[in-house]
Amino acid sequence: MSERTLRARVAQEVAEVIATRRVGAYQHLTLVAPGVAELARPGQFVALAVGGETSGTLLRRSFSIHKVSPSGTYGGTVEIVVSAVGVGTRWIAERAPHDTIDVVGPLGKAFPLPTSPVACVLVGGGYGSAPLFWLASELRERGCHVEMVLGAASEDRLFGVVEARRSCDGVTVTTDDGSAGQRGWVSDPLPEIIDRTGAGVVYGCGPMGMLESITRVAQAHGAVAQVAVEESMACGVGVCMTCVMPVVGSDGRTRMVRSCVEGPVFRGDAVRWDAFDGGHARVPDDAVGAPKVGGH
Amino acid sequence: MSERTLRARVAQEVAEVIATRRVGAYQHLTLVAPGVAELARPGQFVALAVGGETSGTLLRRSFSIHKVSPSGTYGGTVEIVVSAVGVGTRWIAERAPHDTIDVVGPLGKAFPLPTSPVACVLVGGGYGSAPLFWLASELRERGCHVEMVLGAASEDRLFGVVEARRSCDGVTVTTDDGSAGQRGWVSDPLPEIIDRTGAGVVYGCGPMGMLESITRVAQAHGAVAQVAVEESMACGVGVCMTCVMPVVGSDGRTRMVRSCVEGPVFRGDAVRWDAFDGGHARVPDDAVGAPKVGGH
Amino acid sequence: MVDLSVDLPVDLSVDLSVDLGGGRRLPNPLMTASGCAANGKELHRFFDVADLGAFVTKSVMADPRSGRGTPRMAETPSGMLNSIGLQGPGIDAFVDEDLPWLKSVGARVLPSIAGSSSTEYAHVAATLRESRAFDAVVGVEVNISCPNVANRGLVFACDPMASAKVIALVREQLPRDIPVFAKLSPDVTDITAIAAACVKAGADGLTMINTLLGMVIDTDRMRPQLGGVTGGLSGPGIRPVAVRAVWQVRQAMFEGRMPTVPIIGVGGVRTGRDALELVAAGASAIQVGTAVFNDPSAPVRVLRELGELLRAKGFDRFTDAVGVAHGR
Amino acid sequence: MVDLSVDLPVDLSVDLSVDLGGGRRLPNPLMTASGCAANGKELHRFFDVADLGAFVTKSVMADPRSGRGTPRMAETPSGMLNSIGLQGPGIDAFVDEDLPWLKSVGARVLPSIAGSSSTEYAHVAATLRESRAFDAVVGVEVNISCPNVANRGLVFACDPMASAKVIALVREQLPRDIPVFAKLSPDVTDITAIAAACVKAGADGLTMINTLLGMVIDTDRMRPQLGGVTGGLSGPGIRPVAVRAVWQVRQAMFEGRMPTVPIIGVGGVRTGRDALELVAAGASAIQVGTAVFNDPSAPVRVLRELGELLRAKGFDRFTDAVGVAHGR
Ligand SMILES: Cc1cc2nc3c(=O)[nH]c(=O)nc-3n(C[C@H](O)[C@H](O)[C@H](O)COP(=O)(O)OP(=O)(O)OC[C@H]3O[C@@H](n4cnc5c(N)ncnc54)[C@H](O)[C@@H]3O)c2cc1C
Ligand SMILES: Cc1cc2nc3c(=O)[nH]c(=O)nc-3n(C[C@H](O)[C@H](O)[C@H](O)COP(=O)(O)OP(=O)(O)OC[C@H]3O[C@@H](n4cnc5c(N)ncnc54)[C@H](O)[C@@H]3O)c2cc1C
Ligand SMILES: Cc1cc2nc3c(=O)[nH]c(=O)nc-3n(C[C@H](O)[C@H](O)[C@H](O)COP(=O)(O)O)c2cc1C
Ligand SMILES: Cc1cc2nc3c(=O)[nH]c(=O)nc-3n(C[C@H](O)[C@H](O)[C@H](O)COP(=O)(O)O)c2cc1C
Ligand code: FES
Ligand code: FES
Repeated sequence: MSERTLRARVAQEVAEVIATRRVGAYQHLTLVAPGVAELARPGQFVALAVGGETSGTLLRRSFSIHKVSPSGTYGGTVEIVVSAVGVGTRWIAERAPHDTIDVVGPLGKAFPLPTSPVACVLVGGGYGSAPLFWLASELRERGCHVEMVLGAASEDRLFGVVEARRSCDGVTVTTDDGSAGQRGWVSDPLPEIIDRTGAGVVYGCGPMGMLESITRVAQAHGAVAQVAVEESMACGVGVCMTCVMPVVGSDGRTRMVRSCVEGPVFRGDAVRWDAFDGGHARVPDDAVGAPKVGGH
Repeated sequence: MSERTLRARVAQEVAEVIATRRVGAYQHLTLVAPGVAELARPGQFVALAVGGETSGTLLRRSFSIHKVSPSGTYGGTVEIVVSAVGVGTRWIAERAPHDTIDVVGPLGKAFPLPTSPVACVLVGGGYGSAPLFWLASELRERGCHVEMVLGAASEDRLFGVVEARRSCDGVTVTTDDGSAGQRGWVSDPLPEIIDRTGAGVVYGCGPMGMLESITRVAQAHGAVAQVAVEESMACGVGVCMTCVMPVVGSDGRTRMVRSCVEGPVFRGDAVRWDAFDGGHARVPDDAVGAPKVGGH
Repeated sequence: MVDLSVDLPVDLSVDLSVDLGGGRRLPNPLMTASGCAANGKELHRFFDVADLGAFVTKSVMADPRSGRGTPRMAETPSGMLNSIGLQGPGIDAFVDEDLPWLKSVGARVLPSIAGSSSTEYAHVAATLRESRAFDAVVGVEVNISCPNVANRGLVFACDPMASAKVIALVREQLPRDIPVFAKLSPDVTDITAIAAACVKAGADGLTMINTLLGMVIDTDRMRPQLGGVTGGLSGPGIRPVAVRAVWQVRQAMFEGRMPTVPIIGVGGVRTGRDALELVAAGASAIQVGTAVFNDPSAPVRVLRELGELLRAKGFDRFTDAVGVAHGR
Repeated sequence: MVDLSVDLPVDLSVDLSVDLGGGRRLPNPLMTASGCAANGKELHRFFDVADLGAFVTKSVMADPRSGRGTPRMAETPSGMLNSIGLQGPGIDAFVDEDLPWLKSVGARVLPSIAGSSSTEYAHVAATLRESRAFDAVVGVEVNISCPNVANRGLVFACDPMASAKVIALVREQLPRDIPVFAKLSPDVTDITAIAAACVKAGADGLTMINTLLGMVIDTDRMRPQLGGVTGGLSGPGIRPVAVRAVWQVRQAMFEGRMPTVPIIGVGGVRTGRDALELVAAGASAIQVGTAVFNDPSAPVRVLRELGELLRAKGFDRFTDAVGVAHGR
């Protein structure tokens, strides 16, 4: 891991919720967090504490940063998009304006930006699209042609279709049930888009299975995939070693690397997709320090 | 314990907070809890769950019932007066209108009412006065002459002085620092009041030390003390045996009895005050089943 | 009594019944935990105690006991510490009053017995056997987590020999069709060794786990918060220890390292999901303890939730879910 | 780095320094817990790691280790379960990179070492001793809660003999002025026996406690949630077990059943009040582990809160509060 990443600055602040609204199946929150807002880059995330003084829920929950406004009426704000799936996300989604939440961020590595104005395709599954609009703007500022593919199980689980049309040069929508856009997966239209635009980079954010297929399609069509993963994290700041996954390093060797500090964005072709299986990730036998017979 | 008490009905309901306001050092909450309201009698208490889904605070907190309105715009309501001293009481005191709290009650035995219209003195220390106004009304309905003594460390910790003047035939106020009423303790004016009114019963609610001195004064002046105690309770419903204290039974023998079901109201002269010391209560050597040498 | 009939019975499409030995089938696997439900009357105000698979009573000893002084409890994160000191009426009052009352409301009873010597356990068991309401008894739970007066006050359950002796003596006192459950402490280096010793001595089943030995300091007074200095830690915070204990002992049975007997799981169960964890680890019945202090109707709520979960997962019979997490 | 200087230093009217042996005085008793703070760089973004009494590094073994597959954690009520499998760079990389970095920022370091055989422990200790940044080391913590490959995978800390052998070998490798701390597991029948065996074998101090063995079942998949099946339970939920362990061992020292050595308390500390509990029970230093995942600056916050509490209670010196709850 580079010295730079580790020494990257990070803020911890008690953020006031200044807006919260329902967007389809999600809750979109705006938090006053000037320290985070000032430092963040697209692809980074924040980790939020759950519950108040009586909380038995100790671990923070991670959310991609959807948008930052480094200054404004309230000071800098950070926006996130929350899918309420369990006790922590429910608590966060229920916060009302003026409630406070303890925020740590920005965390992790941002999406790397191309140094020349290549075409890019941004693929988001469900709330996975949240960090992509900001990325799209930055790419277009650099002169990149940007297209977006948004996919979800059904229309209510799509996020940001309108915003996508505003911030990109082309938008394709897929849903599993055909309730919006074309029926199918994001990987279906992807080959055509890469080929047509001559895209050099495909950025992806969404479930693991989707990231794997994006990587495969990108590779097959001559593009580099940059994917933001979502592993279970206890600390989010690099100290607990729970969020690891097998990734091939520049020396060609596989290591169990921390997705919170060396990710969440990885080159798709560096991820050992073969080791993932139903929510588990094995340690590949050829990984550095892999257990010998008997295991550890 | 009598069969009647145990079979007394009790409700468990998710109560909406419909009003909450600051009263001196306390928070006065009104909860919609028709089941509790219908059954409650003065001296009984409610046990409230703390925190929501994320709560690591498992045990309920107990509060004397200040007032009930068995029916009204919202259905029956129950009022309590909360002194925020720790994590649980802080959480409860912070609830806003429309928030909900899980309530179990009414619990414990009520103040026994005299069968003839004797004069009574009601003594409340701090928020301990909360259940006494309701008691005062019931006593006056039965033709009793009712006087009240309210005491606290300072003026802001007195509760219900105005209400007392409305519901009683005489009110005396004491504060430790003299910030309201006469400087001193509730036990100072008590002898004179008992003697003047010829009171047959002194009802007390407040800290243990106060209840002990009320008992002593009442005994010395020919009155019976009925005191509502406040022991640390894990369950409030009689199943855990944590809230016990040494009390002399009708057979003259001391037992460790549960203050949540056999109390919280006890005859003052039945309580083994000699066993209490700085928040601890010893098992008196003559108690039924007291440990032999070596202890259990 | 609060009318719970709208919420009950649990969905009938799942067969919740379970046989814990003695040839009696319990209608469902939910029980109270000893010491967390008194002897029935109190909770009967909240739900019908006969709706439970069995009602487990507070551990009873030979003589009346006052228990310890107070404070007897301290709240801890997601749990509590207690030191009651086995306050109780003694076995004679228990068989004269508590057991007949439980029988009168139709409850199936799993009395918990205790002693400070193995002969005291045997005496309590014998008194129980002779009692007029004994036909309400579906099994006896032996709480071997009491200090053994003969052995420097160490609890029986910390020593395989001492545990075995108690179990053997109790087993002798009771008819063969009354299963005996040894209730184990987690505070041991190897719980499978104690479990195996108890089964070898005649235990027909095991209850796991009792509380963990813990302590809280009152930082205002800078002294132990409990009158009894140390106490027993219980509640959701310890559930992972209970799941592990049940798993380890069930694993030992699967591997043939000890005979297979039913396990009653207890420790930190607050919801149907929590109960299912213990079941999947190998428990054939579930006790709800500390959660009752949070929600007096927790045992029947957990039963309902467990039934719903099993149905949602496609189980036809509760017993099919017992131990399924092994070998997955 | 976030500027914490407004909050620090702790009130100077309390002398927080403490001597844990080896003649070095630490400026204060607060430490990270092994495995909950990596090797320093990550937390240095939140506070100056040199502000701590000592920085305890992740247990390091001889060779690089990948650790276990995932999931490696499960959240539990007021705690968590982990099964990392001692992932790490190996001792050579540790002494080449991590230790020099910690030295460069002025941290006092308490490296934690591990092994799957006693000779591996000794090798790791020897490599440490030879390292160029060894002068940053103020002591060595020996994590004896690893599975002992020679002994059916049972952890060293469950057996007094195995523990003693490791400690004796490690002690031999290190200069006398480097105190050796044995880190004990609570998963034993009698922790005072293990503690005494370690001290007899040469441990200059004890760290208590490591995690409790626990398990969580994923009820969606009906299988163990962790890749490693069982894991270590930590966090506020287990604090009463840590307080009890420290109390029992300190009590054994007071009663002369073993020599008096400093105890480092760890387990569930989240606030200054929590730290004070362990101190009053007998701990001369405090480590903050899982609470760091909730609040990355927890160790310095706890230090500040502890200092404020001690002052409010009228203590002039931290060391005067150590063990005060005994005999009250
Ligand atoms: C880098 C990153 C970015 C994310 N961005 C978003 C986002 O923008 N919007 C959004 O809705 N969600 C996002 N997630 C997922 C979100 O963090 C989880 O849904 C959330 O932690 C679940 O918590 P819970 O208490 O609701 O669920 P529970 O299932 O009760 O959580 C139990 C434990 O498992 C962990 N956990 C469960 N699911 C996940 C998951 N999918 N990823 C990581 N940890 C998990 C929790 O953190 C917690 O420790 C992101 C996760 C990561 C790692
Ligand atoms: C019958 C009865 C009636 C009461 N009536 C009132 C009332 O009308 N208004 C009011 O403000 N308070 C009342 N109390 C006291 C109130 O229950 C406690 O202040 C409250 O439980 C403290 O909880 P906490 O989380 O804020 O404090 P913490 O100190 O954090 O509580 C920790 C634990 O100790 C217990 N505990 C602490 N202090 C007390 C106490 N004084 N009594 C019982 N348990 C305690 C708590 O229940 C909890 O389990 C009453 C108590 C009893 C038993
Ligand atoms: C207040 C209290 C009293 C208890 N008394 C007994 C007892 O008398 N006999 C016994 O075997 N277990 C007793 N226990 C232990 C419980 O039965 C149970 O094993 C333990 O609390 C773990 O389950 P839980 O987390 O669901 O409470 C008691 C527990 C508590 C909290
Ligand atoms: C994720 C994680 C990793 C840990 N790794 C180690 C380790 O490598 N060596 C060790 O001695 N203890 C390790 N521990 C145990 C802690 O150092 C500590 O003893 C335990 O977690 C109890 O303290 P806590 O409740 O403050 O976390 C680890 C704990 C956690 C949660
Ligand atoms: S989440 Fe802790 S190291 Fe990544
Ligand atoms: S509080 Fe549980 S018995 Fe009284």
